[in-house]
Amino acid sequence: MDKKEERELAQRLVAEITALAETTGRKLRFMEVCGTHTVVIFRAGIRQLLPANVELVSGPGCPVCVTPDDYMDKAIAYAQHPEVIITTFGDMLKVPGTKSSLSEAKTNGADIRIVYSPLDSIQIAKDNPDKKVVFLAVGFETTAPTAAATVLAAEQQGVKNLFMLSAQKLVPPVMETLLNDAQVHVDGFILPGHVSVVTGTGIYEPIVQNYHVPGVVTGFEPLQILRALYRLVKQVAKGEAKVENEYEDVVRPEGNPVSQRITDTVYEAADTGWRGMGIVPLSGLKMRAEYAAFDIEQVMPLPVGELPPAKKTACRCGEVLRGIVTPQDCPLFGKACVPTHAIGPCMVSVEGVCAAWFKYGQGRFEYGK
Amino acid sequence: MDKKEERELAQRLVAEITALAETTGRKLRFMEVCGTHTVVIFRAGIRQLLPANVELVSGPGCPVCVTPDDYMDKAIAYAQHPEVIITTFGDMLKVPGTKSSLSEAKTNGADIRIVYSPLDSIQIAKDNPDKKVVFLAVGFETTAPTAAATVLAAEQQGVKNLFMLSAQKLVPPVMETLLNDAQVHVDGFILPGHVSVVTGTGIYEPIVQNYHVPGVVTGFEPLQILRALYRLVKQVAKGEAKVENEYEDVVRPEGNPVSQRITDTVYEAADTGWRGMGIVPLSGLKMRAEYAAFDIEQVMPLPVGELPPAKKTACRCGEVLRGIVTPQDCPLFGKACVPTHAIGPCMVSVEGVCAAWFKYGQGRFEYGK
Amino acid sequence: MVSDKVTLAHGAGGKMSQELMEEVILPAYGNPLLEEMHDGAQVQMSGQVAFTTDSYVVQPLFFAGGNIGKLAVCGTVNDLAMTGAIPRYISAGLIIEEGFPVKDLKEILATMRQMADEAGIYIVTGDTKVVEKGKADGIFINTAGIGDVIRGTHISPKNVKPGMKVILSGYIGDHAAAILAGRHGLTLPDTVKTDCAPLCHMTKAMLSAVPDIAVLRDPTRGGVAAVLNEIAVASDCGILIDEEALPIHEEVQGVCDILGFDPLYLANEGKCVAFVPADRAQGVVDIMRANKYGRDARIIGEVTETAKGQVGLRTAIGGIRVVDMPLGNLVPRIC
Amino acid sequence: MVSDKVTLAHGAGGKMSQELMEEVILPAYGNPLLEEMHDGAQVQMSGQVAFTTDSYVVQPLFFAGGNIGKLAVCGTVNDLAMTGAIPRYISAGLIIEEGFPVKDLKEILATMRQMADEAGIYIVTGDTKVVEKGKADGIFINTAGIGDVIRGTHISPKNVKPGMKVILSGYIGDHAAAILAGRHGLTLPDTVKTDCAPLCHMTKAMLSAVPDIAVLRDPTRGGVAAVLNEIAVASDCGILIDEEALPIHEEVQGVCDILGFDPLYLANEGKCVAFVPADRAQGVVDIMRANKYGRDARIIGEVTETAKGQVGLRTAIGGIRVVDMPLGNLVPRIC
Amino acid sequence: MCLAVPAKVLEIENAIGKVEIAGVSREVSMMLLPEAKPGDFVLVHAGFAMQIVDEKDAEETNALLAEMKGAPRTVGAIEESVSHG
Amino acid sequence: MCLAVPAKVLEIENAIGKVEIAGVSREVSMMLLPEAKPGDFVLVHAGFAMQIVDEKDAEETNALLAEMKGAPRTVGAIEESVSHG
Ligand code: SF4
Ligand code: SF4
Ligand SMILES: [Mg+2]
Ligand SMILES: [Mg+2]
Ligand SMILES: [Mg+2]
Ligand SMILES: [Mg+2]
Ligand SMILES: [Mg+2]
Ligand SMILES: [Mg+2]
Ligand SMILES: [Mg+2]
Ligand SMILES: [Mg+2]
Ligand SMILES: [Mg+2]
Ligand SMILES: [Mg+2]
Repeated sequence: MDKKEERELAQRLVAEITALAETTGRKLRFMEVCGTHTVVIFRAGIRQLLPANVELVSGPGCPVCVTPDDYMDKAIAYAQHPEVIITTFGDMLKVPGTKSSLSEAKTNGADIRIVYSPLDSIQIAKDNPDKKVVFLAVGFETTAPTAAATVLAAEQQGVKNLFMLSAQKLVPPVMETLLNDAQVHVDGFILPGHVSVVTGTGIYEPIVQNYHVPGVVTGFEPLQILRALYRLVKQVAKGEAKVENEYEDVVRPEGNPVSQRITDTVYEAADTGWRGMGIVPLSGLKMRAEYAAFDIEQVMPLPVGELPPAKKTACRCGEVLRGIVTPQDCPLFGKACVPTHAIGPCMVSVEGVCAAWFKYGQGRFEYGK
Repeated sequence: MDKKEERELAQRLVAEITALAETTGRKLRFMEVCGTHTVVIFRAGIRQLLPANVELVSGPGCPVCVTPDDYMDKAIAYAQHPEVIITTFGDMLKVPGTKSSLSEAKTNGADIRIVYSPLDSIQIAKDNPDKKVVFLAVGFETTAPTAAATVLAAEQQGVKNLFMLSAQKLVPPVMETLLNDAQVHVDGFILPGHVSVVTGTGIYEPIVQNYHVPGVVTGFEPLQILRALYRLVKQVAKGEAKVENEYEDVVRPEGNPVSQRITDTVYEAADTGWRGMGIVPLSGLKMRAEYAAFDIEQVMPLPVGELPPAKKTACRCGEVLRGIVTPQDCPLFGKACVPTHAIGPCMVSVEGVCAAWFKYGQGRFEYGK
Repeated sequence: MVSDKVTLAHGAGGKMSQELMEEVILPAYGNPLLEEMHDGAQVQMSGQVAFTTDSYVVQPLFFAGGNIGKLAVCGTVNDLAMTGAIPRYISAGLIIEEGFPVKDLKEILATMRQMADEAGIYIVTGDTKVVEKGKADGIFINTAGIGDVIRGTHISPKNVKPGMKVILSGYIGDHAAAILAGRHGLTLPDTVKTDCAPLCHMTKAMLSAVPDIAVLRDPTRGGVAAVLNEIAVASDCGILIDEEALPIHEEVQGVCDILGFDPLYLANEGKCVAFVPADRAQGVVDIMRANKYGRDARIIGEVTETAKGQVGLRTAIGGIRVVDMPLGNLVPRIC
Repeated sequence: MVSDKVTLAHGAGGKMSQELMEEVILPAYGNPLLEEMHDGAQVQMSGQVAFTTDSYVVQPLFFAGGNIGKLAVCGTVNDLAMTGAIPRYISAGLIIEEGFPVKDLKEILATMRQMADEAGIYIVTGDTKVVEKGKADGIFINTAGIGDVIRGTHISPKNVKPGMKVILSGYIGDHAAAILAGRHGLTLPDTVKTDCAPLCHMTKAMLSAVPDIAVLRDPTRGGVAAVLNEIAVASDCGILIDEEALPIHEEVQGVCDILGFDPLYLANEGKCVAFVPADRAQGVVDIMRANKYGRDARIIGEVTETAKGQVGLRTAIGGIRVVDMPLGNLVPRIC
Repeated sequence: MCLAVPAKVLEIENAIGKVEIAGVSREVSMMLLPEAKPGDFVLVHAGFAMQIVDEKDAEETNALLAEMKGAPRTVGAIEESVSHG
Repeated sequence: MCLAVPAKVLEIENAIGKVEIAGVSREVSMMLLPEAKPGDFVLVHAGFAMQIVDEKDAEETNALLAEMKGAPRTVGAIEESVSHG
């Protein structure tokens, strides 16, 4: 398909979505769970192409955004320890904790290295035998096996100074939490493509069935998203609720069993806190007792009282992440809270909903109106 | 005395020296043992003022110059150790060892700090608890008590990561060695003023008596040196040999007993090597067994084979230091060997004889001919 | 006589400094106007003079297609060119970390000379400082430059008006890709290298033919996105560009996909963006295409009345999104 | 909106850079010619133009009587003045280490502005780079400057001839003493501080009255010794100075005695050495003395036919010794 | 959520694969995808190969187009076209 | 050999003396010279006070001058003047 054909197909899909949505006679709300989908939707200008009665809301699929303050505070406290080198994905650098951020700690001299892969931490650990290298293991089902594999590789190579500070999260439990939330209304889910690469499509079936809400797994091309939306509108129009897969070239029904097994070797499910949603039962991963030697919190617990008390701001990230309010409903959006001086993580992360709204001009941009 | 009076007195002294020297009917050779005297003699242009038959030769009184290669090699080897911080007087920085210098090690990343006082090393040790701080303890009787006092202060303050790499030297034994050397001819000594502040004047008596060679302790003003020369010429003219003191305002016959005692607490006399003179019996200081915990060579001996084998160059420092040849007799002087690219330590040290000859233009300068 | 590493003494203003000057620096820069140990150079100028400076702190110092010295000369040459001037003379201030290999220094200086020759300028005055090990990052280079403003031109964002075309001289992001790839374990094919080049001959041809070019700008730090945003704000107009018109090498897009970067934000060191009245736009493109550094020049968008102070991009599938100012430095992301 | 520390993002060319520029840098430098976010400034010049650059890497950044910003402006102003020019415009290239306090930056920039005002120049173009923590030493500043060469003057060591007098504008070593004292635990009385000052008004007066001044030189790194040696070599003459004529503050001599330095090798930042035909020498001294930075000007020696390329010093007791080029950097000695 | 890109496997040694994405090559771990072979396209995330990517199916797009063809603006029509296609 | 300078002791506390040399002050250790008191001049080497400096004796110079006076160019004459002085 050349670009022209792509554009024509996109126009065609938009026309179909518009027509189908009209037949429902009501406003439809679809949630993209994955932050990468959020960004593509904004970057490609998809919202502007959709009819007024098809609304897209963003969900809790930005790993940076859902990571609560206390994790950031812990990460910062470890970063400030003279014996620690932090390795992290670039995403985490500016996420605010209660009082500070990793970026600020780095400016003040903390040794924080940005890595492309958790595996890079192993080489850093080897190069710095007198330091403790702590990888900030955040992410969803896609990323968890990479951290787990890194632990196994370190173990195999006899590297004893590499540790994890883990805050991995799982998608299905939080989807259920949202569906149980009376404030949240969703007519269907654009399901996360890369999470599904690892998990497979089966994990969404119970939710889709129990709550009778359509779900379509898809990829990250604008056309793939339009195709998923077409399928969702169609299911709604037909009164159906099933899991469809518009990303069949990489998403298999069974996912990636090796990844699942490796994650399972190192981690086990545990209750964990999500920003704005509190503790969600069995929605996170914690290191198994067998791997305690790689868990920085067990090897070198932070002294009690080292973490600052929780702060109060007008930031509505918690609600934004549940799709209850849009960034524009936040009194700080675009005023006190802008990407250069973000107040909440939703404005910090590239995938953050507030950042996407701001960056791609939602509510402040004249073109395309 | 104002400057004019000083100049007149200087002229007067020169006249007397010239007259007295003439009465001896022969060439007179006086040795200034102390390198600081050497520098003052050159800086003040004293050689040019003296009559042709009064020759000044420089002795082994530059602590940097007499320090043999193997000490420098050791210092460099310690400097290269990642756990070591070297503290040193600035003088040592460029002294060549067999293959390299501290300056070169520093350029390549060794942590070498220049201090004004050995005591500064204590603060550096406190600031770097995970490092071993090694002070390069070189110098003569004047400097030895400052290193010894630093050891005692570190002990008292419980500082356990400060160490000495000691190569202190004593003046009287090497004077005797020179006098026993058939190649060396000296009609009298300008005795080191600041060494004498610590030792007192008595230590020179046996030498002056036994070898019937005059000696005058003096200070570091050009006039003081001229006065000492006047006294020396006068002793020769009269056939006398005694110790005189032209630096009575700070040099007491008994010296500084506290300094002597403190040196004696930490150090004991030992045979030691001098550049160009080999091992001179009991001419150096080594740390007493009680202070072995402060001796880096005992605490962390260098692995055998870490020192390079001795090198051979045409450098005649050894003879220069004994006053047997002048720098101009060295084939490298002013050609391959210049202060920016020194071959021997006598060209490196500010007090080095070759450096003084070169810097102050001896043999290459048109003024004053 | 100079050793194989730069030492503190080489920067202390004495004999060693002199040796470094005489054996390394003067032979590299050598030209009739170069101040020899004086306090400054004297040159003949007259009329409107452009004056600019930049410091270069790139890491790694050597990268595919160039080194810090190439950047230091081309960057300042290009800044002069972008103000509408013909670059004439530049200065070179070196800040060197103790222990820096003299061999590398020589290579950097040789590249500077080569670029100066290509640009038709002289390095006429300089300065060398050496700082202690650990107090710099190998070498930093500052260059300042002066040039003669081409008569009849008046480059200013205030001259940008709705309807003008935005021209880009070629493929974007090559320089940043060459720099960033190695830093993150990516290997690029030999064909991808810094685009660093002196653009002054091309801009001179452009301005001589079309003096009413409103603005020239080299999209360095912050990339095309930064330049467009600055001009949108300064001119109080909107700018709308076309995603499909942007020339991006496949490999550069690959680096962006892997590390999560947007090519619009990647630095270029041999590109320029021109704002040109619509009726002269194709003529300017043709002139640029005749120059080796403008072979892939094209119109990428236009200035609009609406969306004042903002930059929009028409996406491949027909949507429009904001292209915002870059926020900070680029770090690789997983999300 | 700018935070209290400088961050990498402030140097990345995006929004944060813009904020630093708008909230910190422009307010400090602010003048009608200052390029605002452009690639360079445009200024009017004509005739013979002097062009110079220097980088400043001093530690500590703040010292008795000044800071690095004061040096950065005065140093370049003085280099222009020494070439016989009236300084007009300078550039400012900042290389800042991540984490540097914005408060200190503001103070440094304010000092730069103040010195520029005193010198009668404008800071018209600049650049700011931020490097990672540990990759620099707080802040480095490069300035480059341009100025109009005063008509009828021709400063060159080649004009130095035997019989000319050597004039020094005042006390030597104050700057180095102020910098070095603190580094080695010495406390100076308040009266001893850097001599850093813009000398351009004084040199303008000197050159206007006596255009045949052969050489002006500011004895910075390497001190008076370096300057005299350079000129002795370049002019192929000898230079003989008189120890007793050298003005040295007692405290500066004290610092030298303690640390084993020679004041002839200490850096000055507000002094000049002039080589003047004998019959005009007293006239030049008188003009200098009328200026606040030349109040202690005096003749310190003369140019000789003998001892070509060498510098001699007549000692207080009547001997003569060589004053050699400095070798490297000054370190305290015990011997 | 999880950036990932498709890349071609050039070679594999000791569970380290050299992969190429648009001419850009990198080493990635094959630990999570032991079944991949040189020549395969794989999806890469955070330095790991995560899944084999099937050849893009042109038929798939044709099916979609067919599904939408002749179904202008009504659900029924689309349904129909699907059942026809 | 051993650079040393005379300095005036301003104050002493815990064997640390504050000394002044030509207006320049520094802390030095008094460990090697416990007998020194504020007001004394001391010789300082490598951060330690080493000895008390006596007041410069003008008489000393006068004695030397006397020793040399009236003794033009002969040893005998100088000798004489000394024995006279
Ligand atoms: S705009 Fe900022 S403060 Fe408001 S919800 Fe978003 S991140 Fe929080
Ligand atoms: S001139 Fe150099 S090589 Fe010769 S004796 Fe002196 S130091 Fe050694
Ligand atoms: Mg995903
Ligand atoms: Mg002595
Ligand atoms: Mg100068
Ligand atoms: Mg610039
Ligand atoms: Mg630039
Ligand atoms: Mg300079
Ligand atoms: Mg530019
Ligand atoms: Mg200069
Ligand atoms: Mg200068
Ligand atoms: Mg710039």
